[in-house]
Amino acid sequence: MIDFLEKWSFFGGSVLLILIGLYGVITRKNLIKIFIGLSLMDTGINVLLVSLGYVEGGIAPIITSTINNNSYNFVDPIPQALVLTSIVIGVAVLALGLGVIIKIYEKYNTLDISEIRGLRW
Amino acid sequence: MTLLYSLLILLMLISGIAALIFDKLVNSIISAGMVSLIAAFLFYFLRAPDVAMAEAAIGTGLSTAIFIITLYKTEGRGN
Amino acid sequence: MNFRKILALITIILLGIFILQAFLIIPEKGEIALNNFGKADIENRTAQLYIDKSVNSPNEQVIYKESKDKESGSANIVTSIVANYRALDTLGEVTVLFLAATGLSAILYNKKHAKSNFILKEDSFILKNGIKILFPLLILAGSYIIIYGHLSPGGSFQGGAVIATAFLLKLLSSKEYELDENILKIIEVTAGVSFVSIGLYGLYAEGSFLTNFLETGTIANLFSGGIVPIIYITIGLKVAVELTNIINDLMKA
Amino acid sequence: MSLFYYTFIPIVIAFIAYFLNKKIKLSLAILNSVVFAYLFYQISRLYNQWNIPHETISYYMFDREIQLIFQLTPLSWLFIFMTTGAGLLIAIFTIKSQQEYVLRSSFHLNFAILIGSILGVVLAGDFLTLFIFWEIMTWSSFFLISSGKKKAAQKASYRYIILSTIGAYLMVTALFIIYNQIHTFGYNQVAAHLSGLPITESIILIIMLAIPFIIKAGVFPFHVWVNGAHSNAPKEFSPFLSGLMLKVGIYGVILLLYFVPLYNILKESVNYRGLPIFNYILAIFGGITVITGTILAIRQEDVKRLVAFSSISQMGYIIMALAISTPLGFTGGLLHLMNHMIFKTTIFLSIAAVIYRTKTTKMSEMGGLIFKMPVTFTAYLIAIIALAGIPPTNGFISKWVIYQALIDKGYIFLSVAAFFGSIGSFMYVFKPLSTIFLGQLKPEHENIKEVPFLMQLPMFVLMALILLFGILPGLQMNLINQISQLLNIQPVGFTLYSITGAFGKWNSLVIFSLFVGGFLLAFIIFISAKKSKQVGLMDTYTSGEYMDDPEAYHYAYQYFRPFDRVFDSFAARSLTVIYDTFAQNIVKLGNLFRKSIVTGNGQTYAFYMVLFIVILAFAGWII
Amino acid sequence: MVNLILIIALPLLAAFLIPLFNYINKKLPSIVVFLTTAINLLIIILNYNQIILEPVIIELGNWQAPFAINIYVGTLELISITVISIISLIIAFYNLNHSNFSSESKFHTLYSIIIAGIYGIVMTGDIFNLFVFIEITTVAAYGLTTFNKDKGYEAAIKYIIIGSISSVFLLMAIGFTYSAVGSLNMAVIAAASNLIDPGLVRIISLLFFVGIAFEAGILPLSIWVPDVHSIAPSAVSSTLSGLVFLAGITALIKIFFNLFADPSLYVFLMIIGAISLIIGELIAYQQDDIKRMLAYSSIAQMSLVLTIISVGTKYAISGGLFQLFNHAILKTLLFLTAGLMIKYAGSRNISDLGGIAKRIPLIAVGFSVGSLGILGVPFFNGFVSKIMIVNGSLNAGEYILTFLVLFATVIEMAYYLKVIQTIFFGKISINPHKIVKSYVPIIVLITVVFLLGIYPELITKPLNQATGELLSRSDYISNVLGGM
Repeated sequence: MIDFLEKWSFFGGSVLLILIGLYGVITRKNLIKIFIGLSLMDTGINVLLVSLGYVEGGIAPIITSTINNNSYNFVDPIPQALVLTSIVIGVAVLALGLGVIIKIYEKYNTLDISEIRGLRW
Repeated sequence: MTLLYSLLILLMLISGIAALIFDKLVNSIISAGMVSLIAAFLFYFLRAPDVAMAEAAIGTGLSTAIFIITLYKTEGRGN
Repeated sequence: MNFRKILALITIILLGIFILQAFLIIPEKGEIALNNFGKADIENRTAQLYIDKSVNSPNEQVIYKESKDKESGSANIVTSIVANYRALDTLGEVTVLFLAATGLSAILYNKKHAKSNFILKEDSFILKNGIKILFPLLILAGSYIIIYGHLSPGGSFQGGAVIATAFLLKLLSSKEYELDENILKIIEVTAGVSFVSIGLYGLYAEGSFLTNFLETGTIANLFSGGIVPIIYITIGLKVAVELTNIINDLMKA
Repeated sequence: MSLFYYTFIPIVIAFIAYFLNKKIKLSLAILNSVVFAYLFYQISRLYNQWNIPHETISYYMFDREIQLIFQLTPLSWLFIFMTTGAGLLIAIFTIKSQQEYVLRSSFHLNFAILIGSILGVVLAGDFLTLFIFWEIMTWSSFFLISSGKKKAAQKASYRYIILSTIGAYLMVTALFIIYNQIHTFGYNQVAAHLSGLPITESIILIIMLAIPFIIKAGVFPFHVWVNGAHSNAPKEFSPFLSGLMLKVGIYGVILLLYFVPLYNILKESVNYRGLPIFNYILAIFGGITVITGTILAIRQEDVKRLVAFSSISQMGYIIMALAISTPLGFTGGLLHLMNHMIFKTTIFLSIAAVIYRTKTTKMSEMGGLIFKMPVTFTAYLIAIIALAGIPPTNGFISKWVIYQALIDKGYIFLSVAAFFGSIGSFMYVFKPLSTIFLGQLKPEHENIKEVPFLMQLPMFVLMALILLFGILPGLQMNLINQISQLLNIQPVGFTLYSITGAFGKWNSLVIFSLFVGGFLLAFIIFISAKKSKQVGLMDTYTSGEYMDDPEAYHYAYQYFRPFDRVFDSFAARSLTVIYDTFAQNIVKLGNLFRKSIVTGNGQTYAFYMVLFIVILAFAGWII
Repeated sequence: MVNLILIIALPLLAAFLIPLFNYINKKLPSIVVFLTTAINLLIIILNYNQIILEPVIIELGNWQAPFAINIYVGTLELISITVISIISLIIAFYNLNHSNFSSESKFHTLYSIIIAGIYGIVMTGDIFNLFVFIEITTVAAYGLTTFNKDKGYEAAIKYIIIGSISSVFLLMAIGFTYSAVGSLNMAVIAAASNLIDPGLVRIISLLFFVGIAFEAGILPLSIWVPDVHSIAPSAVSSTLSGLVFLAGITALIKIFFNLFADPSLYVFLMIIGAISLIIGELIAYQQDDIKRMLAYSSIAQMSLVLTIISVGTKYAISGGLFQLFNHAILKTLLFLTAGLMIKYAGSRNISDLGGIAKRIPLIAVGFSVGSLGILGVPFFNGFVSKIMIVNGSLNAGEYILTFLVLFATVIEMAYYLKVIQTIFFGKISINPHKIVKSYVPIIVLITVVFLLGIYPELITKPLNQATGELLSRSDYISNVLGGM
């Protein structure tokens, strides 16, 4: 049980979070909820990436007075760098999308995506 | 320790689902912020302090704030 | 729970099966697959070279406060990756942030120069003064996080976000408060341009874009890491300004 | 002058002029006439110089240079001669006739491109060159047709271009299937390769190669575009369309039947009554074309449509004659090809002249123009005499040879079709004659004058040609026998004014003198007879009823109604319907997709993404 | 030899500086962007002769090739960036006097950055960097879409939703790849790709396909395309349709020919492309909005390119690539002229453009040149590529594919000719809503079209070389990894 959890909690959990977000995106009608779903997906993929670089009993990749040389087994720093990038990109896209949502609300006076269907066919 | 992680992740998933099924948008925004706060803890446990700080500052702080502002600008304008 | 929700659920579950089976693949001998949780073999990854700071130079031990002139000699390895080894990604990321801010201000353009009509319920005395005290502390904390980004956890994004949060609180606290957009613009331009021009100077001096052309100094000293802290400061300013812009625009929308 | 200059000179000059004529006011029609006259002169000097070497332009296409070959043979000489001649005449005709015309400059640009591309098609020495210029020809003619004034012109040109393109794509597919095996497009190599292939493959390839030509020639299953295009094209272009564009299709058929000797390829294949099955089917189609064209022509109320259908039936004659591939048939086919070009151009030109004055194409809105436009009338008269195949015109001779060829081989159906066609042609050509020129003059046409001289000139020339070739067919036979030698067909005996058929010898001189005598006699009688009383066309007695549709009472309206009634069921079952339903079903399919897929809801689109991944994942991508 | 990273760095620098320029003069930003694109073209021309000889690897920050980000410029990338620079120069020129938006300087900022992003997508040799550049391009495109204040937001929201989802999948693919191979460099992954478990390779490649193909105009992933392309300003539509699609297809080619060259996947790509081709053409026939029709036609063309390239033989690939570049040129021409006609007539419907050719002949001629080029009329550039496509697919024995392609072309012809007949021969029903004139870009583009149509060797010779490089991965790997 424990080792199953140990093996699967991070991978399975992050993938499930992505799926939950995706489900929200394709079922919720409210635009803000759709964007909440998108941010959930972003969080999930970030957790997944970082956990892919984790090492048993590893330590944070920072050389300090206690961890004073590079011979310790650090966790993989590259996914962390990637995740930093993806977090910022995520918030940027989120801000842009929310700005668009505000304008859409001004124009259509609703946030129900199924009613915003000017462009079809 | 593993149990703690698992519980945290479970909590994260639950609040994620809650964020989608709440009726009042404020609650769902708050619980979305909850999700990313727990994610920040998870990052910390994954020995990624930089990411943890970033997630806490950006994901939890700013994203939630932006959401709240947007909500206020749109449907929350009344109340 | 109507039909399309059930359909969506089924599809999502199938998708989950599809993704999760990637972790279930047991590599036969000689083949490689995803690493199990906690079993990432750093030795065979590029990361090891970054940890040892031995991409170009021979592999020798890196010791706290002793070893000098290592390549990209910042104690925080993530920082050295973000600001030095993979600096182009960071440039692109800052660009995305810049894009978002620009696009947002273009989207909300017609409402520009309007006052922030984002009013809290009660413009309370406690909140106002609390933030008056909190504001400089937050700015200080953010600056610290940015400046010590190459030594300690945290860095430009986190610090920039903290500074932006400070301005957010300020904006929340009182509706008289106005951000001077010209100053924001000037900081924005200087930060971005200096980032790119540091890279271009590297191209001019060392013949390659974003080269670490400074002395990297001793590991874990404040003045170490060559261009890493400089780049980090520029990025921090940029991130702070962009996030503040975003919040400002959204509030004035 | 090098051979490919013939194709590029008109195109280049036309382009330059087109872009300059905004600045300097020059009439493109005059320019075109000058250019065509020059080309005509040059080409006439090329006669008998069959040993001009091939010329090649290299065109870097895949990973290698591909040589575009130009060559001159008697056959291609005949076609470029006809093309530039007709182009010259029509350009002269156009100088005056296009005063009121809107897109004048683009008309001349396209016309010059068309002439150049036709020269390219017939001068081409390999299939790729032929295909390239074929495409250019199709496109320029498409723009010419759709520049017609009526709205229907666009629909017609639409049908035309779609059909031609389908044909062209079949052709290019076949070409590249062959090319990937032998890496060349040359006629002879392709022919050799085809004769080497197993019989079914070669037949399929040959059919794919032949269909574009058959479409252009307007033969039976693909004749649907012809009438619309002819009747709605600008009145100056219809003569060229009928006189030459159809003939270019025939050129392709000749190319396949004789130059790439299908006969040899298919000789050991399934034969039917001594003919390879391909030729036989082609001939049958020709026969059907004759009958269809005739029947449909008789029913028409619009003069241009009528003549268009008559062109279809005449094309049927030529195809029949060529398909049976006997020396006599070949000769008759080529003769009729030239003659039909001459008299059909005349007919369309005279009709264009009438339209130029009366501004209508409905026969029942004209009448009695004989004394107003005598030259036009004469031209039309002589032309229809030729079309109906009455001596002493050239039309008779070619038809005579064709009859001989058909009867000689004893093809009952084809002969019947041929005779039916000529009987029918009597009927349908008499209808416009009597309704446009004879009868009483319409009141609104009181002050109509004859067309200006520049428009009469081409008609005069063509009339002269009709009679000349009617009396001295030897002039044509000379060239035709050279072509026969080139394609090693045993030539037909002839003198200057006589042709040796299967059942005897035709001496046109005697007949001509007889006819002149008879004509004089009839004329004297006509003069001496007393005139009949003339009543207005429209003062019909309806016993006080209100006449809501006076046209219905015009005697030209449904002229051959009894005859039509016989064939009503036939005419109703038109191929056009089939083609159109096919197109409409495709459109319906697209509409279904549009309505069902593009819902305009962003969420659905997101769901498509997930569904796409899942389907791919479990459709075997990851297995 | 000028370092090619400049063509990415300079537009970014210009973009960062534009707020400053905007203070000095309102017209300055457009001029600056125009100059930047011109300098980029100059840089590429300076490098051309050397890169055509051997591929160039630019190591950023002087870090050894496979260990940090590097930029790989082979022949395919060279041709792509050349075409991109020419077209972006033309569009920048067009922007000089056709970009009067409420916030003009921001438009030029976004435009300059999207050009940099497109260059990055084409040239980068690192998968995460590819992700970053794709994000740059898409976010810039989100912003540019909203410059139409009428319906832009609605189009943008769909674009943003789909883009974010696919970016998540792309990140997942990158993470899996890194976790398996331990490096982000394309060459290393390519070298290790036959060691990876085949099942995992399939999963990763599918995720990559989903993450990139939404930018490459393949249905159903690119179903946002008609909305965005028809709504955005016409300069933007031509950029998105001409250049972003070009970059996306180039990235797909890199993934499926360099990284995971698994021939058994090509049949899937072929089927996807064929279905998307037919559906795109059929829907495009239905449209009355001219820009929407063009957008669907772009989808169809991209699917055609994908289908033909996934045939995987030498002739087919070079034909498909040629069609790709032709499409970039022609669609730019088409969208620019269509936008001008819409401005003039004040209506987006084809039926309202009747007889517009008599009023603005050059623009109408430009539009018809573009359409005839796409339909493959001889001596237009589309002709040679269409012939090459037919030859390639027949050479590989794909008779059904040939039939589908030609059938699609017939449908395409049907709807393009509808427009041409309307604008040339339709009856005049237009009162000038807004006088437009733009001569230089249209004339230049027409010239390019005929130049490539009459001298195809200008591009087909390098294309054959590029095809050769694509089909030999080992050279690519050894070029980047050097001695390793």
